[in-house]
Amino acid sequence: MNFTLSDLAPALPEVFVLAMACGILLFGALTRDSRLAHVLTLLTLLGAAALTAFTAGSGTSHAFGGQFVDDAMADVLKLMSYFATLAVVVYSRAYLAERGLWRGEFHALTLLALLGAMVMISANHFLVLYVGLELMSLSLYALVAFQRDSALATEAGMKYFVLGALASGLLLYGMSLIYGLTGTLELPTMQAILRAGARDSLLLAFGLVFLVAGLGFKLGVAPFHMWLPDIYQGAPTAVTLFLGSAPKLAAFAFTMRLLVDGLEPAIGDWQGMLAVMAVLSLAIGNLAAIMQSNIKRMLAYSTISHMGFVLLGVLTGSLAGYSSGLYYAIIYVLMGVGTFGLVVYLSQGGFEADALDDYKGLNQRHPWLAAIMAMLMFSLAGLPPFVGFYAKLYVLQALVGADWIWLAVVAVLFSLIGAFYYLRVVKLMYFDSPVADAPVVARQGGAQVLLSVNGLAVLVLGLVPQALIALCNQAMQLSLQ
Amino acid sequence: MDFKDLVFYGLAAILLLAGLRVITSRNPVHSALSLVLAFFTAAGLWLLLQAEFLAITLVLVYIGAVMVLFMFVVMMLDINTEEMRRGFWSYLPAGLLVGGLMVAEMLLVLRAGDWDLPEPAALSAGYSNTKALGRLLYTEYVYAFELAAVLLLVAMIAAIVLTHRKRSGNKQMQAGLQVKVRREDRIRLVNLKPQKPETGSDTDAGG
Amino acid sequence: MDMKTLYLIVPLAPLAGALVAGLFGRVIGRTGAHTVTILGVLIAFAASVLVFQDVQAGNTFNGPVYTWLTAGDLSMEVGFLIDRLTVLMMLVVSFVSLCVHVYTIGYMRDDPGYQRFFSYISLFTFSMLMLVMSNNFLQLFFGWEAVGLVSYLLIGFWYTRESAIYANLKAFMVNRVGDFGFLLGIGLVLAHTGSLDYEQVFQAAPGLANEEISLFEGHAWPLLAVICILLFVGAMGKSAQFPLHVWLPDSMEGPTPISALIHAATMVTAGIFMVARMSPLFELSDFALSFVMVIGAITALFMGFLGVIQNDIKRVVAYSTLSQLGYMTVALGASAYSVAIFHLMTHAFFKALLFLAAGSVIIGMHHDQDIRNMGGLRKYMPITWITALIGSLALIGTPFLSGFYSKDSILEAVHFSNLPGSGITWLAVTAGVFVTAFYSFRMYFLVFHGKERFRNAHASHGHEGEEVSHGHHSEPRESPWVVTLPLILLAIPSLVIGYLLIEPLLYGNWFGHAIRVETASHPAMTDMAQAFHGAAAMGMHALTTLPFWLTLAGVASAWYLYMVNPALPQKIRRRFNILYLVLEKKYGCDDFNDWFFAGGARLLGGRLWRWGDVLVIDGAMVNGSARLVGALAGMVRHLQSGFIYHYAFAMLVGVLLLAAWFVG
Amino acid sequence: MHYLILGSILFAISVVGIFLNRKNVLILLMAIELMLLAVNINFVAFSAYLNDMAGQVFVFFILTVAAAEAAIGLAILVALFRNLKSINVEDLDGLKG
Amino acid sequence: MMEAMLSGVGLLSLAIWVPIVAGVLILMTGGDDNREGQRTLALVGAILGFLVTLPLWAGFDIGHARMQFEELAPWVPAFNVQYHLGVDGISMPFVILNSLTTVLVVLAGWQVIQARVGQYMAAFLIQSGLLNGVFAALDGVLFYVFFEAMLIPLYLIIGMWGGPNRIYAAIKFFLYTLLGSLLMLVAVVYLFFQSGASFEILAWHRVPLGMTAQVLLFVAFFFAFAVKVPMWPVHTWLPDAHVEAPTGGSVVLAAITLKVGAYGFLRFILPIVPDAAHELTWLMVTLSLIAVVYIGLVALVQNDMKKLIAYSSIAHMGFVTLGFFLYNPLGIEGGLIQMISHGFVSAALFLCIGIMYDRVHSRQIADYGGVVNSMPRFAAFFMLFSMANAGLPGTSGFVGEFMVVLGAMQENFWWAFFAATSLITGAAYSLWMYKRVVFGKVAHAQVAGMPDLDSREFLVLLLLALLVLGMGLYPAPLTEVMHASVNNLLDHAAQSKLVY
Repeated sequence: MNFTLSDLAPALPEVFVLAMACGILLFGALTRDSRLAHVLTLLTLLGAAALTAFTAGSGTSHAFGGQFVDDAMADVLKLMSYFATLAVVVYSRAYLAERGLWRGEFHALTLLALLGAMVMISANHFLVLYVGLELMSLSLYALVAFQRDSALATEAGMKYFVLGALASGLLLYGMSLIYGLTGTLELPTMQAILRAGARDSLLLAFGLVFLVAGLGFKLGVAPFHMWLPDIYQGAPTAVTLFLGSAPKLAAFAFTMRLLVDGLEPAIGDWQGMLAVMAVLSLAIGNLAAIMQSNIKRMLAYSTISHMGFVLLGVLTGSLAGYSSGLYYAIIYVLMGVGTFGLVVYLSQGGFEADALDDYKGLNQRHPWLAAIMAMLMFSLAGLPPFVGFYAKLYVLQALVGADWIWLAVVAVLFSLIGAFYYLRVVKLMYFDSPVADAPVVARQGGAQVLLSVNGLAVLVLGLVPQALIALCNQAMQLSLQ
Repeated sequence: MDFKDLVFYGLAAILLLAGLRVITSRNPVHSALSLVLAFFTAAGLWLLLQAEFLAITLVLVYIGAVMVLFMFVVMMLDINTEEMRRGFWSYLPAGLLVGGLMVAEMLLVLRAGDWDLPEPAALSAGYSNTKALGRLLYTEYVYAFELAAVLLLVAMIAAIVLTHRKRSGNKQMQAGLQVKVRREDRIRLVNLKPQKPETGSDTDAGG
Repeated sequence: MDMKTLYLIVPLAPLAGALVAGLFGRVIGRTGAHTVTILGVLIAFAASVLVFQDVQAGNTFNGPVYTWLTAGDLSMEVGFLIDRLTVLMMLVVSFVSLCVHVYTIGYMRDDPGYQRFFSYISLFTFSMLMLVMSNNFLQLFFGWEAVGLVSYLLIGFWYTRESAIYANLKAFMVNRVGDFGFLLGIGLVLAHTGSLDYEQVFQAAPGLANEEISLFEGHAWPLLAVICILLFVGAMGKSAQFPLHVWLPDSMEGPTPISALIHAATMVTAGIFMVARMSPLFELSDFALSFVMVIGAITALFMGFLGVIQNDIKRVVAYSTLSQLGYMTVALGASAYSVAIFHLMTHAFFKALLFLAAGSVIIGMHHDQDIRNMGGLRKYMPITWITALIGSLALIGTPFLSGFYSKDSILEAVHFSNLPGSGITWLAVTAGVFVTAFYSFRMYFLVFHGKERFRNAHASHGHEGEEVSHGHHSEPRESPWVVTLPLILLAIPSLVIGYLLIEPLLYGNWFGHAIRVETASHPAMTDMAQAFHGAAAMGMHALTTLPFWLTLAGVASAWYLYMVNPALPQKIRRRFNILYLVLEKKYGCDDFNDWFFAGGARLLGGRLWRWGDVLVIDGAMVNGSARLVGALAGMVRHLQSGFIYHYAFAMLVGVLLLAAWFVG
Repeated sequence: MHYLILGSILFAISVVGIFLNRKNVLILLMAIELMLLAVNINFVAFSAYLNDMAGQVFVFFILTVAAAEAAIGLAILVALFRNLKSINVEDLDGLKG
Repeated sequence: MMEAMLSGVGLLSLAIWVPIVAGVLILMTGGDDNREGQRTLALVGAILGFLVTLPLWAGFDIGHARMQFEELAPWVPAFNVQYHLGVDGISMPFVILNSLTTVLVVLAGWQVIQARVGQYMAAFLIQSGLLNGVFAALDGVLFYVFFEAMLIPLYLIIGMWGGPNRIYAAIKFFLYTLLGSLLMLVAVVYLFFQSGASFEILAWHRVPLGMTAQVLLFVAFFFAFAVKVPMWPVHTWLPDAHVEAPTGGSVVLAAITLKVGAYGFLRFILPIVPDAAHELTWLMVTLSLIAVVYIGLVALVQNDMKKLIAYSSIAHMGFVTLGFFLYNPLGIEGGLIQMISHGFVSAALFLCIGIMYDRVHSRQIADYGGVVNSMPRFAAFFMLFSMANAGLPGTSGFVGEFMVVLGAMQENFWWAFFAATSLITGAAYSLWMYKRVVFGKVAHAQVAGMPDLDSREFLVLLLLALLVLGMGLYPAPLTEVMHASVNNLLDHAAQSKLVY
């Protein structure tokens, strides 16, 4: 079994990203010119986007003996990942520079983490999935601890690492059991085998528990969520920003690949597990977020609840459910990147704008940023006409369509609690007077423009949501064929 | 019960004991050494399963590299072991409960499991585990293999980024500069005009 | 001119006057204001006369002006019903109103709210005319409440006076209680007849005679009795019948002209008019009629008692009004609707006269209203004196004067009535005759005869220092002609109208179909008709009857007590202190209302608010759930201890539980 | 079959280890290594019984990844120790709530 | 292309988007250095927004119950959500009422608001557009979008320009109402599936539903709308919101947003779940009557004028819901009339209180007394509106109450009895407040110095006064507009969905 160069074509974006990452590392070692690394990173992302877009729409293609799959869902997720990463890089430039972290290594690690995410998105095989996961995770561990003289950052890195390793262990144990049960590591084959014959469902469920635990960790859903608030808070905000972008999309892909591409016949088993995790996430995420005084931490909890929503979509096991999950994940990343981007943007001159009180009276200090933040908050709360509403609507629709009405009711009730803390941010920005009157300095490098685009996208996609919804729907449909 | 079974049970017993030692030992160094023992026995077990290459790798990579790294860190970081062990026994019931439950559950499931596993087929004489593995790695699994390489690269970068630092107080010899040095750089000749001493306070300066 | 236009002119002319005076009062000035409003009322009066002639000629009208709204099959309209009952009311209203308008020029001369006042009384005239001309319940209710509104505005005309604004609120509220019943009555009418139009309702009414309504489980009541009593509750409010009479004495806080117009002559009689108008309904329910009669009797007698002890000149007249309204109500209960209307009319004249005379006295006394400070005024205010005497004589029922004919007819009607309760009613109203005579002449003597107490009274009466400077030392003088002219104008009908009209109105079937009496079951009117032999004969005959002697006795006792032996009242008062206190407290009605209804409502409202809204709903439910969420959040947050091993436990326990749940 | 039970017991031991050694991060890491070993035993056993090399390949990668992981983990540990002068888990509570 | 788009823009779209666009434009003019321009722009936007709604009245065909001025365009085909607008006799008056109120609100905030003028005006204009959207939407999701989106500007208005306790009030308001609407969202999605993948509200009117489903849907919709109305016992957000909101906010809140809830009852509950609605009529009637009686008494003891009017709003809205659940034309049209009238009257009363507040900076009744001495013109207007609030015939306040009481009497004597108590309580709280505030001697020095209405205030109040009187004297044009739609609604409500 040999592979030819044409086999490589679907994986061109991956190859490109890897090559560029190595290049940046090399240049970084030679010149120590961060600006070059920055520009190169941006070019990499744009180039990868071009490459992906180039191959998109040509239907599902495989590479590396079927271990790599490039389907419509992968294209959508990858494109979104590029853009999210692009935003991350642009937003965090000044922040990193002020802390002496704006170095080639950061860019390289970011790109490598992205590569890991891409590998996961396109994985069609347990092993590839695992390696991609670890590639991403290891890069992220390093990034979280990147600010190595910060006690909080290293503490976060340590926690992330220990728990991540534990999660890997659980995941692998699950994989080993399922491997033993089906005798294969290839996802499509696995699905075919499971579909063909009744395997021991008990064992399957047992393996699934471990598998689901592993991916629950990656998604950050309860009860495997506990790392998330600490890491979001402790990591440098620029890294937190990144954590909420491509890795979330990869985690979604991970879920889809494992549970749907590989183990869809076992839906009866994992559906219930996801339901439990989703409800717990909604409860814990929304409740704990109320009490926070640190915005990063608050948003971390909010992430947990949003991931619960994603699971709600997936667990329906229907096309609508999967695409709603995809849509939700994309929208969440859009909002998350915007929100954390704003936090990064406001963290100026060595000051960390991570306390909620730092947002008091933002409307008086900088109305436009406050408006962006407000739109993002309303969107996160799921209020129309912002795009977050459609994400929720889509998931609810999938739930009700699959007769999970009680889950839909639980979901909306917890979003009510969620609305409270989003509103509180708006309250701080609009109703309170500013504590510090330091003017907000305009950042260079297009951060403000991109931030504006990001904020407006939340509104515009809410006013004309059709395109993106249809895209997700179509992508999912094509991928599931 | 044939010889292979005997070996299996022996090794398994050692493995489990070593595992227990890892988690119960007072001293991290002992734990690490027990872990090494566990790896050794595991390698033995894998030999039983005719996975020679992996067994060797386990010994070489794990024991040779990873565990050494562990030992290094354990030694390097001066840890107050006594303080670390406080409360150990009070956690035991909870730990045993969870562990016991887990074992019970696993045994239940695994024993009840309908494993459709044949006995390992007899291998042909010319079979080389290493060769078979290698063939797979470079053909079917080349993608993952390449990725693993990237992974190692990440590990390198990370380790360097996180731990390598230029100490500001350090004095280093810079060989290149030493070689490149020229006479003019070493000595600066200054023309000093003869001066009369003025007030008393000024005379001390300058020297 | 088209008759319909003429009908429209009647109410709209005063309305136009009111609008002009009200909205552009500052522009047109005082003269402009009274000119335009008097003109409006004059037009209304003239038009009423024309209408009267038309109706005399036998024409009636019943039709809509415009459709107010439609809902489902129901069409609510604004329209006129012009028949003899209506036209009589139109004449009375516009005539008395005209007199009051003229009178006001003098009475309110110095008041800063001159234009406003004219605007209000014209507006009132409009409302009252709308009320009486209505051909349906909707418009009736409209006028009903509109007159209430104007009454409210006028009682509180001097809005800086605490007592005035208390009185107007009270008047409005008590009237609202009446309206509450009235509205329910209208609702029942609509619900069971499907229409609000008088004509249709009256046609449908006989069909309802045997229907019953079950308001409480297991108690079925005759439907019509319920309807009638509910409607009558409205009348009780407007016509100040016990126990909804409490507002009327207080309403004397308003300027005197409106006491004459609204609280004596017109508005308070709206209830009487309404019941007469509804006679086709009331005739079908003996129970309701009995109820009406007894309420009237109570009012007639007990309000008269209260008049005896009042010292405020206007309050005496006010209680007398209450008492007289009771008489009218009694007449209604006795099915003698025409008698009630007859008394309404005569009363309108002589009571307006008395009020205006009282107003004239008040002007003369520089707005001191305490009769104890008066005395001997006949020398100083001759015209007022004469007219007041005429009014008082008419009121007490001196034979041949107007009040005599109407009041005696009422007594007779009760006498002939065979409804339950008519016996006791007869006793009450007959006793009332004595009381009426007594308090009327008590006032008359104290004001116009005896010592001239006004010279040394300044220290004792209630005015505050601010007004002392303003001419108190001068002697009372006769009022200007604009004041006395209306007195004279009103004195004439007070003298003669009873004599002239009793025969056609009561026995000549003048009202025709406007009033329906079931003669078979309520024979009072027919019996009276048999006993009636002309007005003169009736007057002569009266000299031999009990009421006449009671009247005489009343006048005589007043003369004795207040002219001959002025110390005696004090002694009596001391002797019967408890009785006096009861009267002083007005039987405790006001206190009871203040304590039970006003206080009770506020107490209940406060409790509901503090316990219901603030404590239970907001405190326990709303903020409670917020607190619950907060507490839960605190607990959840506490789980996040910061220790890696806790996190790891959570994961492992999670796995364990998931496994336990889904495997097995 | 027996290998599976061995693996599961080993897995359980590592879990208990996590429960018992709450304070020392290093021993936590060793327990996780133990867990990975359990997984590896599973894979190798399955590979042998299924007569499928894929399991062994997987183990190969797990070993690789674990090595890389250990490197990073220990690097973070060192960085942490430099900041806190401790690797006691209970000192790692700057982030909580 | 451009031309096609322009010609495709309907009146309703204009009614929605003109104010919103104006609001966005104002936001783009920047901060407070441009106040005059922002105000003018706001007024122009509001008036334009009002003008475009007038043809709705003029061109309305009262002869049939079908939707008019319909606009239909695909919006989110993936969910089968359509941009479907249209009005019938029930919703059309509210579009106009809302647009008119916006003009008043802009005028009312002209001088009072000095901080962040642009944002203030923009919030109201955007709010206005969204509210028009609520009344015009014929698609379930579109309705929901407008229904919830309007919370945002109001939240900001209360929180930014409100009184001292504004934050509590704003958040309470928001969460309270959100609680209701979120359940409705589930219901909307459920109906989508029951109706064969359609979000058409009118299609839902014909969807057969079992009793359990109906009751559950009823509960979901009930929460959404009852909170908005607000019905007892989910009313407590309203007094707080009113008290803390700036005058304009109170006006919009009382005049329009409350109506949205009541409107929802007519558009959703009665026709979509008729059997459940019939089954639960006792509940609705009981709650409505509690609102009338209980809240009437509670209003009586309030010391804060705004709170008093807020409670009176709840009581008045009790009439509306009572009317709706009588299932006769008198009741429903009475309820609708009451809604519109309450829009005028409560708006006027809040404006009146605002006018006093601007001068004295207190809403406590005890801080006033004898206002008529210094502000006679104002006192006259205030009197009119207080009387209208008390339901005096000749004012608009009477019409609806009268109709509802008469309608209630056709169903049950005691319903009418308790409803009619508002005749007493309404007068009591309105006039007692009026007495204490306006009548009497001048009680405080600052009251003596209150200047009478300026021409802008006068104009606003005059307009409202004319509307109140006009509606009271000749309400027929309004009911004529409603007849066809109300009858159609009654047909729907009368038809059981269980037997399909």
